[in-house]
Amino acid sequence: MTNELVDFTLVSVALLCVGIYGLAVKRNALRMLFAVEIVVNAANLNLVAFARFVPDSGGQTLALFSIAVAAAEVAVGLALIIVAYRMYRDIDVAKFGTLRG
Amino acid sequence: MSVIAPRFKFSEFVKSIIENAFWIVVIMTLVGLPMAMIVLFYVDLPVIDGALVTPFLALTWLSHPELALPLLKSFLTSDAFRILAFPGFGFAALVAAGTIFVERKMLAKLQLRVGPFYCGKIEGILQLAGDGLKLISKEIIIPAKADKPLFIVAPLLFVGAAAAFVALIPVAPGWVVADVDVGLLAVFAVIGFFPIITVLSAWSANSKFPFIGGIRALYQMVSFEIPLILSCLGVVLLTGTLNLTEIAQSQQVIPWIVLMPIGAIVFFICMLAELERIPFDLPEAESEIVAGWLTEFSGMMYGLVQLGSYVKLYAFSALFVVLFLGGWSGPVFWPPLEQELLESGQTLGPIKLQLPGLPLFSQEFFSAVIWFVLKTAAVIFFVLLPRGVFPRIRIDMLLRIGWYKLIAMAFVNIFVALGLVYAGVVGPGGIF
Amino acid sequence: MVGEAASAYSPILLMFGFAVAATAPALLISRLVAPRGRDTPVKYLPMECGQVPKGEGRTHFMMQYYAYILMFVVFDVVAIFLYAWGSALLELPREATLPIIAFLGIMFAAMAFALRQSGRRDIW
Amino acid sequence: MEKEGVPAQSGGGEKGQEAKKAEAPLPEVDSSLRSRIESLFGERATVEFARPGRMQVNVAGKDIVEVARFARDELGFDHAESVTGIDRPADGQIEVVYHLGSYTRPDLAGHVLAVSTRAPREEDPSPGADSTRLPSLRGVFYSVEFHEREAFEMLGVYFEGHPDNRRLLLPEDWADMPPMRKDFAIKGR
Amino acid sequence: MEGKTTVPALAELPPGLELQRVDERIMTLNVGPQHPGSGHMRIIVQIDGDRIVACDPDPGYVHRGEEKMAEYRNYVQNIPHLERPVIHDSCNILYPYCLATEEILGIEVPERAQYVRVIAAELNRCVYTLYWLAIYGIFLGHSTMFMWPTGDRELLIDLLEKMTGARVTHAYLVPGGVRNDVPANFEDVCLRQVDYFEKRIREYAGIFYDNPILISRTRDAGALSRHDAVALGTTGSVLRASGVDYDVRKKEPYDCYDSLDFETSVMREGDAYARSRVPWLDMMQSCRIIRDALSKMPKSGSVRVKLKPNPKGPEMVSYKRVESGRGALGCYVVSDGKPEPYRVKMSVGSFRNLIALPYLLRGEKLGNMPAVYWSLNYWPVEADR
Amino acid sequence: MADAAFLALSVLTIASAIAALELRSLVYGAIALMGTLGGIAGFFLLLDSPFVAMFQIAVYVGSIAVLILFTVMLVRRELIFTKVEDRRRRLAGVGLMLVAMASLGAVIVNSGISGITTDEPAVDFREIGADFLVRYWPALILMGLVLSGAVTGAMVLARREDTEDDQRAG
Amino acid sequence: MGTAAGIIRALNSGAKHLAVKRFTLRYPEEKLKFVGDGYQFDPASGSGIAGYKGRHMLFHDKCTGCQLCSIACEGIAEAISMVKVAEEWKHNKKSIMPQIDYGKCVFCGLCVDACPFYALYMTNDYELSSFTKEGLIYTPSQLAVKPNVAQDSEIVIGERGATHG
Repeated sequence: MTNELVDFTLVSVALLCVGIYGLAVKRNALRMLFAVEIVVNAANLNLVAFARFVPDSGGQTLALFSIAVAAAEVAVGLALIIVAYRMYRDIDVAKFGTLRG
Repeated sequence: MSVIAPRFKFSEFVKSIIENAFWIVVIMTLVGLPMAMIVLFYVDLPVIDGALVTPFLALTWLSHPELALPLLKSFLTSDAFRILAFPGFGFAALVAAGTIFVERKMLAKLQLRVGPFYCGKIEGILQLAGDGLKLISKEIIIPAKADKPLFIVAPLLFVGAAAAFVALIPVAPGWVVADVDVGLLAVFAVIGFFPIITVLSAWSANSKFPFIGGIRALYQMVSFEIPLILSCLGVVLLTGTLNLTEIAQSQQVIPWIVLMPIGAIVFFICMLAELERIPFDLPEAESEIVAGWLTEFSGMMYGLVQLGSYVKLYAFSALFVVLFLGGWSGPVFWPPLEQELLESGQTLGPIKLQLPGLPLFSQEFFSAVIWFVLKTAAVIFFVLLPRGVFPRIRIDMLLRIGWYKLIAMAFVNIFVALGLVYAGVVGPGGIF
Repeated sequence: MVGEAASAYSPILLMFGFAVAATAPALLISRLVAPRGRDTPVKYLPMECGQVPKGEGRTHFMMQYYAYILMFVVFDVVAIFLYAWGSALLELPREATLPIIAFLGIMFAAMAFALRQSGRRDIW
Repeated sequence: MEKEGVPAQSGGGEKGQEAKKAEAPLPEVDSSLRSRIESLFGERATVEFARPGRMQVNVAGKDIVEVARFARDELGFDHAESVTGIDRPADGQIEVVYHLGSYTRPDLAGHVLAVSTRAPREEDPSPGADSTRLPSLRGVFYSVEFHEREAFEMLGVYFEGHPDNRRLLLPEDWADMPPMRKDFAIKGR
Repeated sequence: MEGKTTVPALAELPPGLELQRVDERIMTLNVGPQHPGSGHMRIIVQIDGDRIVACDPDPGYVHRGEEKMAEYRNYVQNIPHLERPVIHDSCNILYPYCLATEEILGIEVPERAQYVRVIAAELNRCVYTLYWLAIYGIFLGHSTMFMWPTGDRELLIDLLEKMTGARVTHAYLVPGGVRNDVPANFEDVCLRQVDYFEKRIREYAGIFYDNPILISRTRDAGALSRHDAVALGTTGSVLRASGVDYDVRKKEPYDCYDSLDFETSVMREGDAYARSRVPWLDMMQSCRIIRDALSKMPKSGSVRVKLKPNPKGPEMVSYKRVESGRGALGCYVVSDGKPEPYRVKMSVGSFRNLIALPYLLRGEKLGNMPAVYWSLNYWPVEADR
Repeated sequence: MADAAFLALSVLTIASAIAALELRSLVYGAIALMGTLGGIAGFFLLLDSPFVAMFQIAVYVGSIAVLILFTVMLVRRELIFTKVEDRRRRLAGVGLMLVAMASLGAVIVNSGISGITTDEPAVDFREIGADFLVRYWPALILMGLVLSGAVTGAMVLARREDTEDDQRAG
Repeated sequence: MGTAAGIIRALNSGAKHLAVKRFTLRYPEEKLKFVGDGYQFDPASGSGIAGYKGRHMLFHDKCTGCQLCSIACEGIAEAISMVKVAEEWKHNKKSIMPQIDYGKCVFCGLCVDACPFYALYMTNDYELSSFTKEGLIYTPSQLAVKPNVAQDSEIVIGERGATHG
C-alpha cells in the first residue's frame, strides 16, 4: 500500500488548522511567529505533494522559493520582535500599544 | 577523613557489584529477552543457499567453517554491520580513540615532553582506557538550577549528531552507511544541528560561563558554516553531483585539491572552526570562560561530549579526504592475487599460508580502505598540529576572518571552478 | 513508487539512534558505579570560580555580534541555493549562468551593506 | 654613584661609620632639591635626612597635598612608588610615607623623595570613622590609588578625598583591628 | 573596631570604575579566584555583551602578612620568609631587603659576592620570566608556549641549584653577601647552559612572538601611552614597553651593575604585545649580563661577611630599590635599634602595575582580558605579600 | 514501510506543532517547532524530493531555529515561562480549529483528488536547478531582491540604539 | 602575505620540534645529580660550601646541645626541637640534641649556618615523604644516619637538544 496524495493533503490541512489556531489564540509574538511558520510549512507540504503526484519540478522549485522567503520573513519578524521587546519590555502583542516609535 | 573522597570499602564495593548484577539480570530477563524476540520477529532474515537463516540455524552453521563463511558474508553486507562496525560507529569511535591518543603523544613530542607513559607499559597505550574508567567512575553532578532533561540529553544528542555525520561518509566503493543522492546537502543539514545542541546545552546549564561559551560557539559555528558550504560548491560544479561516493570516484585521475587549492584551504580553516580546535577554540577558552559550554558537565557527560567531538573530527577529516583528496583512490598496493590463493591459501611445506579476511573482502577493498585511512590520518595530523603552534584568537577577529576573508576566498574558488568548467578542462569532454 | 528515496535516508536516522543507544548506557553505568558523595547544596551550585553565584545565569545577553546571526539566516539560504545551480551546471546552457551572476551581484551588494553595518561598533 | 654601607644617619652604628658619613658630601642635585624645599616651605617641611639619592621630608597632614603638588610640578617627581604606613604608638601617631620617584627627569632617575606625614592614632581604632585621617594624594599622583587603599586597611588611616576607600587585600569580613598596628599581635608571639 | 568598610556610592567611583548604565544587559562575571585565567586573585568584570564595562581587581586571596611577620624576626631570620611571595624570583625579592639591611647594619659586601649575587639575580630573573611567559602562553591558549618555557626553566633551575642548593626557595642572599660560594666548575657549566638557553629562547620567536595570530591578538590590546604609563606609576616591562627608558639597574646601579655591559630593552607601542616582548628581550640581556659577570668575577675571595649572631643597627631608615623580574622592587626598612626591624615595607612591581588594570580593561573585549591582565607582568602572590 | 513511516511522521509533526504552541516554556516550544519542521522534511523525503528536504533541514532547522532560539534567549526569563491568553479565546480557537479541520478535510476527501497515486519515477533534483535558471530566473532575481531587502531591513531594525528608553517614553 | 609566511614559519617550527629530544626527567627511574655531598658550613672562609639542601645529618660526637639551631629555626619554621637522647657525651651535659620535623622544615639551611660546632650539615637526600605526619619527624638517631642517595642523571646538551642523560 502506497501513500496517496490525499494523505499528505490531510496532514497539510491539519497543520494549517493548528497554525490558524495559534494565530487566533496566542498573544505572544514569538508564538505567533511559530504559528506562521507552521502555516507556511503546511503550504510547502502541499506544494511538494502535488509536485510529486503530478510530476513536475515546478512545485519543488516553488517550495524552495517559499522556504527562502520564509527565512527572510523570520529574520525581519524576529528583528521586529526585538525592537518591540526593547520598546515595551514585553513580547505580548496586546501590550504593543502603538507601533509609533 | 575527608568527605570529598569517601574511603574505599571493599564490602560496599562487592555489594554494589552484586546489586548491579542482580538488576542487570532482572532487566535483561524482563525487558531484554522480549525485546530480542520482537526484533527477531521483524528483522528480515537472510536466505542463504535457499535456507532461511534463523538464529538457531545461524548458531549451528557458525560451527561449520564452510557454512560459516557465507553467513559471515551476509552479515558483513547487512546494514546492521555497517551501522555498528565498519564504516559506522565502531570504526569512527576507534579512529576517534586513536586520534585522542595520537594527539596527546604528538603534542607531547612537540612540546619536548613525554606524554602518556606509564599506563599500559608501552608508551602509555592504555591511557585512554584509564581515562574512560576514570570518567565513568566519577559522580555526575547536575547543577540545581539546570534544566535537567535538556542538560542530560545534550551530550547524547551531540554524539548522535556526530554519528549521523559519520553515516554519510563513504570509506570504500560501496562502503557507506547511507548512500544518498544529495549527500553533501545532507552533510550540511547534519552540521546545522551542532550549534543548536551546543546552545541548548549551554542554556540548560543556567550558569554564566557555559552561557557565554555556548553563545560564542553559536556565533562561531554559524559564521563558518557559510564559507564551509561555499567552499564545497567548487567540487560540485566540477563533478555535477551531490553524491559523496560519486564525488570520490570522480577523482580517479586528479584530486580536486590540485585544481582548487583555495577551496581546500577555506574548507580546512572552516573545519578547524567547526571542530572548535585551536586556534578557534573560543567556546572552550579556559583562560576567559573556564571551559565554555562544557563547564558544568562532569564525569561521563563530559566524556561523551569529548567522544562526540572527536568522532566529529574524524567525520570532517574524512569529508575533506572525500571532497578534495580523492577519497579512497590510489594505486593498488600489490598486483592482484590469484583467486585460488585467496580462497584456499598457499601451502608452503608444512605451513599453510592463509590470507585472513581476503575471502570475505576483495583486494580492492583493502587497498581502498588503506588509502582512505592513510589520507584521513594525514588530514587528522594537520588538524591536530595547530594545537601546538597557534594561540587562540579573539571572537571578533574570528568572525571577521569568517565573514570577510573566507567568504571572499570561497567565491574566488567558485569562479575558478566555473572557469575550469567553461574552459573545458573539466566536465564532459574535458581532460579529466 | 512514492517514498522510495526515503529508505536510503533511514540509515542516517538508525545511526543516530544507535549512537544514542550505545552511549546512553555509559551515563547509566556511571550513575551506578560512581560513588555518591554527601549531598550539600554547595555542590549543586553553578560554577562561579569559588564564589557564591550572583545574578542570573541566563541574562538578556546579546553580545555585539547579533548582526552576524541575522546575516547567517539569509546567506545560508543563498549558499544552499547555489547548490541547486551548481549540481545542474553541467547540463545547463551557458547563458543560464547570467541570472545567477545577477543574483550574486544583488547578494554581494546586500552583503557589503550588512558587513558594513555589522562592523560598526556603536550600534550593536 | 651610591654604594651600600654608607649610613648617613647619626646614632650608634658600627665603629668607623661616622667618619665615613662625615666625609661624603651631598651631590649637587640633592642639595639643590633640599634647598628648594626648605626655601619654599621653611618651617612647614623639615628635611629629616638627605643622603645621595634619598631624602625624606616631614610635613604636617594639612600641607601634604601642597608639598606633593610642588614635588610633582616643580621638582619633577611624577609618580609615587609606594605608600608606607608605620605605626608609632610611642608618639601616638601613625606615620605615612610616600616615596616619590621620577621617570621623566633623567637627573632625578636615581632619586627617591620620601614625604612623611603623621596622623593621630587612636587606641581603639574604627577605620574610616575616627580621627585617623589624612588628605589623599590621589588627586596629585594617580599611582597612589591602591597603595592608599592598602594603607587604609592595614593601618586604618582614612584618606579623605580618595574616591574608592575600600578593602583591598584583607577578606571582606575581616572584623579585627587593622593588622599592621603594633598592638595587633600575631598569635604565639 | 568592627570592620566597617565604606561602600562608595556610584558617583564616588573613580573614573576607571564608574558604571556607564545599570542595565540588565550588564553581566557581572567573577573571574577568579579559582579560575584558570586569573591566578590566585579575583577580577570582577562587568561585561556588556563582549565588552568590558568595568573591572575591579581584587587581590588578597593569598595574603600572608609578610610585612607583619617581618617585625617579629631578626634581620637574618627574615630571609626565608621574605622570599616567599615570589619563589621564582626569590633572589631578586631578597635583594633590596639585603641592600637596605646592609645599609642599616653598615656592611660592605665583598666584591666576589657582588658578582655572585648578580649572577644569581639574573638567573632568577630569567626563571621568573620564563614562568611568567609560560602562563602568558597558556592564557592565550598556546599550550606549547606553556611547556617550552617550563622545560627550559629547568636549565636555569639546575644552575641555581648548583649555586644555592635549592631549586626554587634559595634563601641565598643574606645581609653581607651570599650564603655560600659557587661550586668548583661552575663557570663552565653556567656558560654552556646559558648559551644553550639563549639559543632556546631565540626559538620562541618563530612559534610565539612572530606568530601572526598572536600578533593580531595582542597588538593594540590594552595600549598604554607613555604619559599614562608614567602617571599610573607602572614599572618594569610595562613601563619600558611604553617607551620609557627606565631600568633601576642603569639608573641607580646597585652592587656591581655599573661595571657590567648591558642595554635596556625598550619598545614604543605600549600594547600587550610590546609588554610581552620586553621581558623576552630582557632575558637576552640577562644572558649577556651573566656572561659578562662570569668573565669579570674575581676568581677567589670571600663571599660573605661574618655577622654577629643577632645583628643590630642604629635607629634609621633605608629605602633600596632593585630591578626585579616585574619591575622596580623597593624595600623600606625602618630600624629602631633592636635586632628586629621596626617595619619592613616592600613596594613591589606587581602591585604598582595592578593599578593600570582597571584603566586598561575598560572598553576592551572579554577575550582580551587574559592577554592584557597577564601582560602587566603581574604576580598575584607578590601583590598580596 | 512507507506507511508506518508516514503515520509516525504525521503524529510527530502534528503533535509537535501543537506542542510548539502549547508548551509552557518558549525554549521547549522552539524545540518542538524544530520537530515540526523536521517532520515536514521527512514528508518531503517520503515524497521523493530529497533536495527540498535537505534544504528544509539546513535552512529551517539549521538557521531559522537557531535564530528563534537565540531570540527566545534574549527575552527576559519570566517571559519565557509565562503564557498570556484568556480561556474563552482559547476555547473559541480550539473550536475554530476543529471546525476548519473537519470542513476542509471533508472537502478534500470528497473532492477529486482522493485516490490519486503515481508510479512514475520522481523528478531528479537537477531539474530544479535547471528550472531556476531557465524558466524562473526572473523569480530568482526577485528573490535576491527580497533576501537583500530582508537582511537590510533586519539589520536596520535590530540594531540597538542607546536612546531606546527615550523612545519608550515618547 | 606576511601573515601566510608567519603561519608557515610557526607550523614549521612546531613540526621541527617533533624531532628534538625530549627534556623530561623520568623521575623515579632517573635521579638528578647534585653538587658535592650537600650543603655544609666551611669554618675557614666563614661561608657555606655549595651543595643540595636536603635532609639534615647530625654528628652526635660534635653536638653540644647548645640549642642555637633551635633558636635560629624559631623565627623561621619552628621545625627543630631539642630532645633528650640516651647517649652520654662529655661535651653534651644535658644530653639534648635536635629533632627535626620535616613537615615544617623549609630547607633554608640557616640552622647549619648557626651551628658553631659544625655538627649539622645538609645532605642530598630529598625523598622524605611519609604516610603519616609522625613519619616526618626525624629523631637524632635517625638524623645520624648518612643517607644513600642514588644520583645518575645530568643535563647533557647535544646536537638535538638538551636531555637528562
